[in-house]
Amino acid sequence: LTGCSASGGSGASGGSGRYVNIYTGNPGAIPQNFNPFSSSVYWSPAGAVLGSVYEPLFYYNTAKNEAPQPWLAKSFTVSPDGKTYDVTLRSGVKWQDGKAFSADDVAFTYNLIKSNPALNTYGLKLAGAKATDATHVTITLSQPDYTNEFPLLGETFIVPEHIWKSIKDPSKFLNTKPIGTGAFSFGTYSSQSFTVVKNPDYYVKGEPAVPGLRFVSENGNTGGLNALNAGKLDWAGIALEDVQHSFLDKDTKYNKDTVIPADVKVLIMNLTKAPFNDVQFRKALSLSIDRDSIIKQAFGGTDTPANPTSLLQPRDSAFVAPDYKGKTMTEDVSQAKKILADAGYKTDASGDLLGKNGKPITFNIATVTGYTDTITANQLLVEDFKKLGIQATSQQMSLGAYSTAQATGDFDMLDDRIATGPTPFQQFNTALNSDLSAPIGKTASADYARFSDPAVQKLLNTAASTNDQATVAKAYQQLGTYFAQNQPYILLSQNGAVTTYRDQYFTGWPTTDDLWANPSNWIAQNVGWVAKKLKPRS
Amino acid sequence: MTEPLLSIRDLTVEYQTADPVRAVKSVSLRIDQGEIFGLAGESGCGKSTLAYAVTRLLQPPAEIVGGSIEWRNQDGSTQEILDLDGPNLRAFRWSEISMVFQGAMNALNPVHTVRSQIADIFIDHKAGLSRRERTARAAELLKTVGIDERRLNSYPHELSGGMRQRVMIAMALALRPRLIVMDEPTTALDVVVQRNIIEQINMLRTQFGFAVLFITHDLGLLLEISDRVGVMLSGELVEQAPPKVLLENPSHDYTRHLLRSFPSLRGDAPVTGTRYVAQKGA
Amino acid sequence: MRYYLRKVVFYLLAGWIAITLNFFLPRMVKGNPVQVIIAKTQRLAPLPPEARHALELQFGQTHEPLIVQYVSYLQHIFTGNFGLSVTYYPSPVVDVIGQALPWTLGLVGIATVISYIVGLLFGSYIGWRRGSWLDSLVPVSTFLSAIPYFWLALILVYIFGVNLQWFPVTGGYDNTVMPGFTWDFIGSVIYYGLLPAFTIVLASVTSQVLAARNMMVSTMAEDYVVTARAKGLRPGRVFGSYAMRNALLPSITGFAISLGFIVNGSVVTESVFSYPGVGYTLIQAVENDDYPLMQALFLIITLAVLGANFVADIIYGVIDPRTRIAS
Amino acid sequence: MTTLEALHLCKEYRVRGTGLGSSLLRAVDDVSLIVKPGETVALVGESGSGKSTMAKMLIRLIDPTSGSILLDGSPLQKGRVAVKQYRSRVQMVFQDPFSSLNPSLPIRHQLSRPLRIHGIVRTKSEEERELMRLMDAVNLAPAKTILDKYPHELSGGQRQRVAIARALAPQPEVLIADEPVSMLDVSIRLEILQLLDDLKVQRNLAVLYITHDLATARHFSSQIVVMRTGRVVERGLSDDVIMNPIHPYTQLLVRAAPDPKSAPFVVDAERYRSHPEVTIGDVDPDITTWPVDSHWARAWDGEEAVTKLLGSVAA
Amino acid sequence: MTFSEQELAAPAAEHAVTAVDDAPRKRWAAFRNASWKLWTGLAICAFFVVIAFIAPLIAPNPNQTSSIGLQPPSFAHPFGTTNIGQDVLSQVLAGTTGSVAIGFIAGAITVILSMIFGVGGGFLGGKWDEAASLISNVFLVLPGLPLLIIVTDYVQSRSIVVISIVIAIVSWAGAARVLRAQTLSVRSRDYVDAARVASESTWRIMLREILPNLMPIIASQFVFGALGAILAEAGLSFLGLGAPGGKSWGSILFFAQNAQAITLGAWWWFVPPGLCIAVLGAALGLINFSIDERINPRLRTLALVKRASRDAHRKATR
Ligand SMILES: Nc1ncnc2c1ncn2[C@@H]1O[C@H](COP(=O)(O)OP(=O)(O)OP(=O)(O)O)[C@@H](O)[C@H]1O
Ligand SMILES: Nc1ncnc2c1ncn2[C@@H]1O[C@H](COP(=O)(O)OP(=O)(O)OP(=O)(O)O)[C@@H](O)[C@H]1O
Ligand SMILES: [Mg+2]
Ligand SMILES: [Mg+2]
Repeated sequence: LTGCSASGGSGASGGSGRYVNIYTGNPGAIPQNFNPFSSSVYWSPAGAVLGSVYEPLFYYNTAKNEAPQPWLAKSFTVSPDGKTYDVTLRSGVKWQDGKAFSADDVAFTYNLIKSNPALNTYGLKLAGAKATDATHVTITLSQPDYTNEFPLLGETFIVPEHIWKSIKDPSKFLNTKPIGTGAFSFGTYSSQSFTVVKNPDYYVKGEPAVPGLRFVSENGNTGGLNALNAGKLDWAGIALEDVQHSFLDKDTKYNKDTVIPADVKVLIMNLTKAPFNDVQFRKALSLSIDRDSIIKQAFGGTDTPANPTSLLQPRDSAFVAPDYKGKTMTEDVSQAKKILADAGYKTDASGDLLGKNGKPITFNIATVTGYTDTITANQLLVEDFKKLGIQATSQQMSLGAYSTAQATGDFDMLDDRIATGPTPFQQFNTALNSDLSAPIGKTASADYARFSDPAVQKLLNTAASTNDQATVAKAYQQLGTYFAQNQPYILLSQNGAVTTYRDQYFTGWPTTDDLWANPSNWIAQNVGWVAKKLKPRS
Repeated sequence: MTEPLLSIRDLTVEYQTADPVRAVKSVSLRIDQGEIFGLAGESGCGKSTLAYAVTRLLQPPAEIVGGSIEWRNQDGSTQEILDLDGPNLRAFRWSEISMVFQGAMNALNPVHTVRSQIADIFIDHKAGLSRRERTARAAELLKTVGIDERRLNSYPHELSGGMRQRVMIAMALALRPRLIVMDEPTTALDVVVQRNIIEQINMLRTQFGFAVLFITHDLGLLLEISDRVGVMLSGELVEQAPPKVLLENPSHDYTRHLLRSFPSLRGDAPVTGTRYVAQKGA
Repeated sequence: MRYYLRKVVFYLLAGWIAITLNFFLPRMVKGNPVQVIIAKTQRLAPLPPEARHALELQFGQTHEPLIVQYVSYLQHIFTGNFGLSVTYYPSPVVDVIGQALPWTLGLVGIATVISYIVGLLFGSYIGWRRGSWLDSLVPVSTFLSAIPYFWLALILVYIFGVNLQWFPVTGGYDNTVMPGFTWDFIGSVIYYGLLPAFTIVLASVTSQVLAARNMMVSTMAEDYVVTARAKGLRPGRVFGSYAMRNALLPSITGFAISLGFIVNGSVVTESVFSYPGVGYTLIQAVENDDYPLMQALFLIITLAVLGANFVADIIYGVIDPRTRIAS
Repeated sequence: MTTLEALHLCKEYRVRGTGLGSSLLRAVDDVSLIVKPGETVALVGESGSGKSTMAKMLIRLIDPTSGSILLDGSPLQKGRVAVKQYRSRVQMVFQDPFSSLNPSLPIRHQLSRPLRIHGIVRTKSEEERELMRLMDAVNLAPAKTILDKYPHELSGGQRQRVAIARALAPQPEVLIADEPVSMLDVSIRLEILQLLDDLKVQRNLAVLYITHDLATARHFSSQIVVMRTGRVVERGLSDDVIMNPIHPYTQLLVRAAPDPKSAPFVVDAERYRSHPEVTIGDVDPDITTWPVDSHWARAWDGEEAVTKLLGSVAA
Repeated sequence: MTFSEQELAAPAAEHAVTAVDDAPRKRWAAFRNASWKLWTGLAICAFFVVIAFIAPLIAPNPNQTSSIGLQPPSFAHPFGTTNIGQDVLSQVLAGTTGSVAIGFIAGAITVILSMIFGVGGGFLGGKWDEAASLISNVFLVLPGLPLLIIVTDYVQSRSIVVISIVIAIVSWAGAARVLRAQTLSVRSRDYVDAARVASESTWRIMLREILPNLMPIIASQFVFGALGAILAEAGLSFLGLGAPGGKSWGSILFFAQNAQAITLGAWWWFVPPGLCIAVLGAALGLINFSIDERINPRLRTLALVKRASRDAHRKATR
């Protein structure tokens, strides 16, 4: 049974036939493109097909530091040299077109990525994949890549060989009728919404419990919020200005939210420029910031104070050095002034702080046009820095210009984030790995601050090249301590990612207290993982 | 004395602008059946305003502030034109008094054919006529003024100035009115064309017996064609008399001044004897 | 011949200049789609450095010289091949626009037509009744026509959408209804379109009213209108056939041109109401440095405007006998 | 003093019709004129016959397609300086006093500019004196008040006097007056014409008087040249042409002009037979050799043309 | 929609222009007893201009934040506060400076460009005219708002000045066309020929003879350009494409919209800036309207005629 025949039209009427209405927070018209290898699909409203129709081998709950949960696969082992992954698959799985699923399909998928560099959006170092029997597959890498285990096993969606082998250029394939192994099969499509319907043959008994999902597109946060408040959405991932007032208070019975610290918000400074190359100056800047106000007024009150080590709390608290356990960053303007004075910074008659060159210190804090939270934060930062006698200017650029400035180092200070993976490795790596950086004027892939320190580089290499958890944990701890002492980036807060939902018709979402999964539904695999476990309210 | 067709008494018209202009001041005159009454006077003296008052075409800011205009009906009864209103006024217009404007170029609707503009009159005044009859009448009218009936389908811009003026005259004749007001009907035209049209008007008048209120500032022209001439000076009618009387014995200074101001073409010397000396030869 | 030749040459030239600008302008904008995707993604999830290569391959980023790109761009225009959209990769641009266009044409088009008809009729009537109490509507219209469109939209959304909840405030239709020729769907489209359409009409009707009134007043003093009144024609005929017909001739051109500008005008409209049309798509394209999509949208907008101007030229010739060729 | 000669002037305009293509319109077709000092030549003719075109060519606002203009026997020079010099000797009075004065500039400015440009005056006091003289010459009093006014504050007659004063400012020798009174009220026309005539006498000007009013043409000029559709159809001494019109078109003009003070003129296509003194030819005679006091009329193209032309005249 | 309207207005304006033959003095006289429309318009504009100048004094730091956000109007904050506790009144005052500056700069540039291309082309004629009208016709058909979006995106250092320039650049063409038509008409007036006959230089003819007579139209275009620019900038800012950091009424609306002021019921945040735009816009509209009335007196609205008294008067005099 394929999804095409299922009727989606009556879903709004409620009752047992009601679909879960989901807005993933990715705005805009829905492209009729469900290619699981296209990175623009992943981040588009169509991305929700991944995870609900297509499935990866494992589910990585990035909200918690825990072991991957079996999805299409049951378990895996890594060889000691880190180059070979032996994966045991489930048996009895069927493609939604009725064909049997086997290890060949998995091997095919990885080999497809290997032979089509355009599909390799995660930069996996694949050497090949082979099915050893119907339920076992061996994936080999060209070099150990422990830190990319999440994209390898958790973000690579397995496609059926019998369909994809005949496709000439899989990177340009629109895949308008996706066939996967997921709990939901594809239903109907329009540019404003599409549905997936319960897959009755799903291999986990009792899943899914809901008859289907409807993914709608809203054209932005306001639209999403209105629809949510009107009861037309059950689950929405939207950045809200003031969740309490704009959502929770509107219906105290059913309106709920789950907040997880998703990553850290930082100020990226151009470390090649004075005065940012001076650690004392950075410390002083950091001390001048009233983070409470920023969290409350700019970041909607859902952010949490960051640990000085930048390690996510509470997820990564195990890696925090004892000195910094439970610490947050505080505002202390007089201390900041003292640091500056000790470091030899002077102020002129009008109170402007002078740089080492004797000129008043001024710089731009840039962000992207339309990112209101950071724009607002920048306004607050400008006021904070003024207390030290620094004239900063809040600047907004188009995303294109911003990304170019960021990559080429053409900036003073950016208000941005450091994204994290299931472990802290990715966040340290993108922030501090000077190998990924580039000289000013050249395009850097990460480390936009142009940070460089051989000691840090060594720590990163240590963390990447071993699977020994103790060694890794020690490296993380050292990196965190380094981060806290040198402040190569100025931490603002931990980004509180809000997922809003209404449990009037369905129950079972991860809650702040019970994060059995990451509730952020703009990340494709979370949608499918959570949705198949939702239950209609009886 | 015959009964006057139209008698205007003490008519006063004002333009209610920022500083009000009294364009017509207590003018009294009468027009008899079938006569041509010529109205002369310099530019801006109120001639057109008077004509518009008679046809009740004045629009704000113009206001008739006093006087009366009496119209003698076919049956001999009289009718106050200023009291006409709504449908009565509409029915009165054109069927009793029609009008030919100065610029025929502008008086014809540029987007309709001649036929439809003439037909409109019949549609709204003689509801009974069929389409065919209307066209036939329109053709007949054009013939009366010497224009080929094929011109019915022409748009105004396809006609020459003289032809347009004649179309206007034809239109004015459509309902056989008893008075046609002509406000400078020939000013924009060549003298030769002007002469043609004047002659045409004269001819039609003998044929149909309507009276004409002929307005121009060309006193010479008026003296030639009118039965009686009135001279206006800044809103007042200063003199009215038959042309002969006026020419030989003008009573008002201004009339004398006007008479002096056009030399005779074929007369030996200009009328003014003051500074004017004709220079003959080199 | 010369006259028409000049016109045709002008339109061709204008078209070419516009097409060329369309090509170069987006390219002058800093940033490129790959960088944009990376920046967007990196805010949400770490992206390995190797990913850049995959993305460049996906987006078919070429490093050919501009002039070569320009020539192939021109070729593609004539073959209707606008490439693949970056924003909606790998959907063909033509499909993306094809999906958005009907919404824009439907909403903005119908609203424009309504606002023209209402505005012109009402404006003409005010002009016709000059001196009556209707004149006092003129300053009111001046005020209304100065209200920023989107602000009016916000206020209406606030009142009717958020407070009274009479109308939905975003989207083109109830997205729980599947599109198709069903009453459910059509009804939903109309219901969703009412508020935006009403806003467009309210915001733009006043300038039509003013324009029509002014033209009417000018026309009313024309001799042929006075003649028509002198002829004792019924007021309705004088109004319609003589005064309004002439007064509105210039607006017909304006109307045709504004139809061409529908797509242009839809940008703010659609962004306020999150309407799934061309304007919204354009904003998306700009945000994502989606050259192929931007170019195609510009091309459509420009050609629509050029075409509308051309049609206006022709219409004007047809409805105004003065410009007709005498045979 | 100066004689202005126009020899075989032609002017073709390219007209863009509403239809396809454009065509050439010969607005002036081989027209010659001589205007001598102290003499007025009248150029009359129907509307659109090319009178203004002649005037514009003579004042060098437009260039003739062919033919030549001689000033005191010497041909015209090209270039800005030459044109400026030419215009210090030849000036023009425009038809419409309401549009020939710039509404946004005071009279003083409009009169003093030509004085300055042509170097008539150099100092403020000279300028003042010259302005007074000009105002006096055109009988505008009180000069001081009028100089400070704007055109719209003056009556039509006063404006035309200012326009004449402006034309006189560079102290020209030839004056071209293109329908100088046709836009004025009848009552002031004569005054202006009289003024022009007086000036002509005082300053020994050569005047080209363009009009379609036959009566004033007759009384204010010594010669009349009648134009129709770009061609000269009749020329001669004023009295001869008016009292004795030969060409059917001239006859029509004479008949058409309202003249309540004398007996109506009767058109007769055969008139030329009874006036053997009138030279009749197919082409305009060569006026450089042509005797001053002779009367010439264009031979018409045959019976049909005459019938057509006279057809509109009621029998 | 603001854009297409602006472009549309061009033919209408072309139509309305009938005569400009009025001397400055008469104009001044008319100005003195001008209608209430002109005076109201000027008074409102003057008010906003004054605010624009003194805003930095009375609202020195509109970005000053405080810890209590989204307060409804109170004594301390007559227009309430934003989500980060900024005083809306101060923001509106500061926004006045931005919006007025945009209107003024863009209006001025529009006029300059339309003069160069309209008056220049129309006066010089020939090749110059062909070129100038080609350029303005092309600009006329280029879609304004999208172009604006692209160009503002291109210009990195978007300041209020830059935004105004860009707005003017995409919107001068309609004005130039009207001005060209009018120049052609003025150029063919006799007084221009008369000036030529007086051997005035070309420049002088253009500057002294022609330009002054185009003044009412130019003034009207300035006003119209300013109005259009204020609206266009508001639209751009609303889309998030305005001058970053630059305060204008449009940018306040942008922040309000993004902070979901509507959903949160914070009407005090988005009503005042919009109202300011509308009021200033209406004032400019009124000025424009009275200029139109000057140019074409027929357009004036009439006071109600006192029919009753007139009838009585007529009856009495009969
Ligand atoms: N609409 C108007 N508003 C104000 N005053 C007006 C109006 N129309 C005419 N007038 C004034 O009324 C007076 C008489 O005007 P009218 O048009 O009747 O003169 P006229 O004798 O017909 O002149 P002309 O020979 O130039 O046609 C003039 O002084 C004129 O200025
Ligand atoms: N710039 C031009 N381009 C084309 N044709 C023109 C131009 N100027 C004049 N004409 C034409 O040349 C002919 C002569 O015009 P001109 O103005 O010289 O006549 P006119 O005798 O002065 O007429 P009027 O008595 O009406 O002033 C007319 O047919 C006119 O249409
Ligand atoms: Mg009149
Ligand atoms: Mg002429």
